[in-house]
Amino acid sequence: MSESSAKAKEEIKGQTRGSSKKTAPKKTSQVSEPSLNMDELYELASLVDEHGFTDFEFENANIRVRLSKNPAPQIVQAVQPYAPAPAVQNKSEVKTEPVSAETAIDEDLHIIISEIVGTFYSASAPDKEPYVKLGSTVTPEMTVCIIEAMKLMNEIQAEVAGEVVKIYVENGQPVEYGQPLFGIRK
Amino acid sequence: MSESSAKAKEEIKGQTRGSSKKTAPKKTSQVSEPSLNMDELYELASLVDEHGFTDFEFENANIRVRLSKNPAPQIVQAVQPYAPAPAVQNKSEVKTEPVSAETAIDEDLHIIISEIVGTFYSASAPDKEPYVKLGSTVTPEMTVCIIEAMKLMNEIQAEVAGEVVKIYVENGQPVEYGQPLFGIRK
Amino acid sequence: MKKREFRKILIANRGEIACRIIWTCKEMGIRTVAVHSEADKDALHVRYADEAVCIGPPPSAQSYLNIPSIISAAEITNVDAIHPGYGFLAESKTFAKVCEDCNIKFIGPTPHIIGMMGDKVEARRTMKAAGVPILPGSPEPIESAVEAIKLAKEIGFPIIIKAAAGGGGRGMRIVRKKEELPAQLETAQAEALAAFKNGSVYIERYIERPRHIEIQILADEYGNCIHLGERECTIQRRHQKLLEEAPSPIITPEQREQMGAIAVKACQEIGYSNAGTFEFLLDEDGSFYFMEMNTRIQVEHPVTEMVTLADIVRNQIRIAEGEELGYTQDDLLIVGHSIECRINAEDPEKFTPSPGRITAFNIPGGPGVRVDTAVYPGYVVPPYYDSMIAKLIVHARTRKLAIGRMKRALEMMVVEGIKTTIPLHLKIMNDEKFQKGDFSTKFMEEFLSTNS
Amino acid sequence: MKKREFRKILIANRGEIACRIIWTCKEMGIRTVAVHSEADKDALHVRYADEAVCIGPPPSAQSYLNIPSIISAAEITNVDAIHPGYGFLAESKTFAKVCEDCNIKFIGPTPHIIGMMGDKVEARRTMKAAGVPILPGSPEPIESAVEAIKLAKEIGFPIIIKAAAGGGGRGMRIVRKKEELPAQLETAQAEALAAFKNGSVYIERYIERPRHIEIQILADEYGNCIHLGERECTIQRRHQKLLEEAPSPIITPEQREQMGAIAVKACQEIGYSNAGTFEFLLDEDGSFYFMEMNTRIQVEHPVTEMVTLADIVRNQIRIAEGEELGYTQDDLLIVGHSIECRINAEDPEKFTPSPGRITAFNIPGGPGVRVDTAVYPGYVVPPYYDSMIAKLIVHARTRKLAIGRMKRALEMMVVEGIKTTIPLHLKIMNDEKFQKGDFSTKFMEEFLSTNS
Repeated sequence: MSESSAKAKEEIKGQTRGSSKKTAPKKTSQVSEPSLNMDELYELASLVDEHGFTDFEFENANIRVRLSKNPAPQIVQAVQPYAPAPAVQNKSEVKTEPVSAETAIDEDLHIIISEIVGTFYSASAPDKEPYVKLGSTVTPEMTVCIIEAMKLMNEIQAEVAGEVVKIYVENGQPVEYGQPLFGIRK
Repeated sequence: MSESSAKAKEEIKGQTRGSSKKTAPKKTSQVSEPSLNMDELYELASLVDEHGFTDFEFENANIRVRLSKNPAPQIVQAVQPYAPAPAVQNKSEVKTEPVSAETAIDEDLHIIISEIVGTFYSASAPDKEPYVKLGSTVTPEMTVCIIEAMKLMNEIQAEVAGEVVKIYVENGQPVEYGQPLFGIRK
Repeated sequence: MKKREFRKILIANRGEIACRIIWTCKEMGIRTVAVHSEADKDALHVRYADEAVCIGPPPSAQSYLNIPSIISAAEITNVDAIHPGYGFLAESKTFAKVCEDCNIKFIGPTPHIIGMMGDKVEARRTMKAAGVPILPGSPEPIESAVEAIKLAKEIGFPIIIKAAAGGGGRGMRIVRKKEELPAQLETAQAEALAAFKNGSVYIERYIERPRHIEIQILADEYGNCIHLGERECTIQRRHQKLLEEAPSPIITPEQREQMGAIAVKACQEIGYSNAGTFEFLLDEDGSFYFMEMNTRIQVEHPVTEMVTLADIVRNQIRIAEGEELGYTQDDLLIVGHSIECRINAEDPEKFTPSPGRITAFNIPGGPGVRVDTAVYPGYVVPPYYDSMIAKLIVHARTRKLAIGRMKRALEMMVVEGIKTTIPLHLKIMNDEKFQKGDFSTKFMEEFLSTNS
Repeated sequence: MKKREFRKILIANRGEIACRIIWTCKEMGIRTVAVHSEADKDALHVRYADEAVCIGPPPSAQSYLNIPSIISAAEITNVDAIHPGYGFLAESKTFAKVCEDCNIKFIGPTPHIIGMMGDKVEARRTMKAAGVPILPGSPEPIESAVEAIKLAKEIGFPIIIKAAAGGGGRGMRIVRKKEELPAQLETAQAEALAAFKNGSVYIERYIERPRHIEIQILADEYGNCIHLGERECTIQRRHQKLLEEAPSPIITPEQREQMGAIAVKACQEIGYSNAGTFEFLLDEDGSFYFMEMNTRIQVEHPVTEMVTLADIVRNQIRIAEGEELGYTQDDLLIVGHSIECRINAEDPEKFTPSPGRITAFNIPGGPGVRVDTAVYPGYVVPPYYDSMIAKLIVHARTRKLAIGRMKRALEMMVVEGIKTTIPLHLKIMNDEKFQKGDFSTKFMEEFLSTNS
């Protein structure tokens, strides 16, 4: 699964989960007190949210309540509707930790991506030390890992010099085309 | 339903029919309770939501309530795609000059709408003078036109006093429910 | 060959059935007029029709049931005929009569027949005379408890009390013991009066585990009549159908032939013309009893269309134009199996209505899937009308394959912003008893108590 | 009964056919793996599949044609089989062989048969030996002009020069006069070399006004084989099919039986297993000649599914699992008439591609309408692949009703933001010659010169 769609799905899942949480508490009879209690506030919040309001204000002689919400990002909605829920839930097997775009940009890392679909190995053999670890210094020609595809062991070179500051994949993990493997600070 | 939300409903109904924009609800002084209870709030929220309003405000001496919703930016997009081009192009026969909403609001006209589906006649008989013309002064009981429905001639009264400043329909034209007939400046 | 040629038809309905009728009119080259309430100005039937007329405010009584408005709309748009769809004015004798008086062809049977079939007692009497088996019961409305007890003894308990003018399960009472009868009779009469402004009730034998089987017929003005096989409508909740199938998993070709022949003969005897449906209760021993006749198109007509390839709306229009049916019973071919799920804007567990804005809407496609709907992304389901927002229909070679296909289609169907009965239908598709075809009208009751 | 049971299938394709395969897998309870290029990360097949693997950058050569990537994706997701769809690697002998070597079941015939049918000269020779009528022509590739002229005299002018490795109309030359032959032969050889890296050409009789008729077959591993009738694929532009029908408006039951029996016999002789299609040229006198065999599912398979209720993809999977076909020729029932329009993202007059964002997309529903598509509102049609964005398929009792239904469906289909061929199809549906069924492969040429 590609990184951006994985992220979009994460977001959606988060949203879905978030909104389903709000189970409506029992109805309280009347606001007789000069202030709202927490139950009422819960109820108020879920009420306003259920109906998709983005703003709510209430005030009387004693109190004033205001609820507001940033509009949900429409882009995600526009794209997501067509992802059938079951499919989304089932997708997990080829999942990898998606690299955070901000991290990549903020730290100005060089990302080594996989140009091959296959299985990632951090060392040349199970009983050997990994080619690189966090903090390792690499040169462009240095092998950083192996990706096995169609029974062939492909040695992957760093192609830049720098320090390994991120390892996005684990030994033995399947990787797809374009998937980030390492973050190198030049 | 308590009196305050009943009032709210009145206001909403008035808004729908008048098709004028958010006229500020008149302040009522007969609200017995200094606050809304949750039942009323439920009712209020679903009421406002059901009617597709994006803004609701209510206040009196004791309380003030405001509900608002960001109008979904895709309304036009989401609604328009499904109007198939051919159908739209063919539609013309029952069409009338739509009343411009701005005009109605700007000039604060009273709009006489058709409560009946039928055929509009401006006079009692083909060889008679029209009941009213532009510039005519009307009283509430005055007949302004006839709408024929199912072979019955229904005389339509002005229901307000004022000057006829707009005539939206032509003699012999079919009219539908809610269609503007006259604009009266009170 | 036609007595009349329809150039333009007004559809006195809304929602999916209004769209359904417009689709067929388009295919036949007939222009269409939509009528709509103020709440439906953005509705799809309004957009697909060639012309549209607003006929009143949101409440049905002032719009879709407003006969003067609808007739006026028909007159100002100069239509040749009115198709009433189902519900609203589809079985209004008055409306059919007004159409007749105004020289607009009502696409349905004569007002006389609508009236006759609308009165349960009269329908029962007529059908009995036409040789249709009916449940042992009262031939006339029951007035007194004494009369009821005497009759109940003849029929044998349990019995059911029904409103003569009723439908949809309102005003029905099951009585298992003699002692309960007087009180139940009184309640039923009061309910009937409140619901239908007619307190007449009748009683008949109550079948404990019946199936609801209906026969679709097509009859023209010349006495030609064929049946299109049966529909299985047993899966109901509170007398509301949830899903339907064609053919029934338990009806044999012999039973189909027998039930069909009885329905056809009855149509010919009463001089019926239009599409129509005979609803039967099927007992566990295979005997069946007439319940009622629907003199209109039905919600579940697509399952019959799928397995027979007939276009029932087209046939209604052709028949109303005075064309001959053109098919004989030998032309009927039932191929494969079809299931329809009614997708309602309801909480799938509590069945509370869920109107509101649909934020995302995706219709499944691919082999053997049909969707009849008037909904689109951004559409607001109004709170004024029926909660059904779509019908999901599948067709496959066998019932087993059809169930698999329906599951796939339900999983692919996306409706966001409101709650729908999609999850409920998925559960039903996965239910073992449903899969075996082993169920009665009690299915949903038992299913819901097991699954909640 | 099965030799192998597929728990999980990788679909080595994109677009509507990838979705189509996923739908059937869902119905069969088989898990799916989508592969996709970077350009397709938001594609519908990626979302509907249970798992998805990115296999390369946008260009097909580096993604959908990238055998190592696809095989690796199959290995890391641990699938049992690969469905190749149509196009891309569907008729790659190499790919089928690699799958075999990797112990992944390729859903299609053996590499040997794919190779045999992929070489036009060899296919022709094989089919001739199996008793299939072929056009009079050269049995072997033609090398010299002298040889060509000698053969052309035997066959009789006009003749056509074709690339042995060709397809899709590239490398074809019609020659009407002896004098033109040497120059045309040279051009054809050069074109063939450029297009297919293989300069071999052969010649055969050229039919002036042929129809393109194909027979769909299903064959299992045990020699059981049936045909599912024919498809009419005559409406083409530059050898690209625009719309297809089943059945053909001019094929008689006897012709169907004859062509079907020949195809079935040939399949059995060569030991074919999978779905497959025999393409024939039908001459005006009723004689027909083998053109080529497609050893895969075809774009136009839905019209056959509509009239036979067979699920061809399901049958491909069952056959690949080593199941017996389970049908005999007597089970075949052809009901009604079906038409498919290919909706392409193209200018409907100039046929220039029109990729881009789809701002509005509405799929028609209702009776007898099927849509196979991978497009949704907001989807961006990438410029890298085939321009087909949807297949609109209708089914009705008769060809005339099917044409009416297709018109209605085309009018209801809304695609905004890009140009499509919907207006072109509407014009074709309204064309008198098309409506009469009176056309040859020259139809579009004549139609476009009349209508522009």
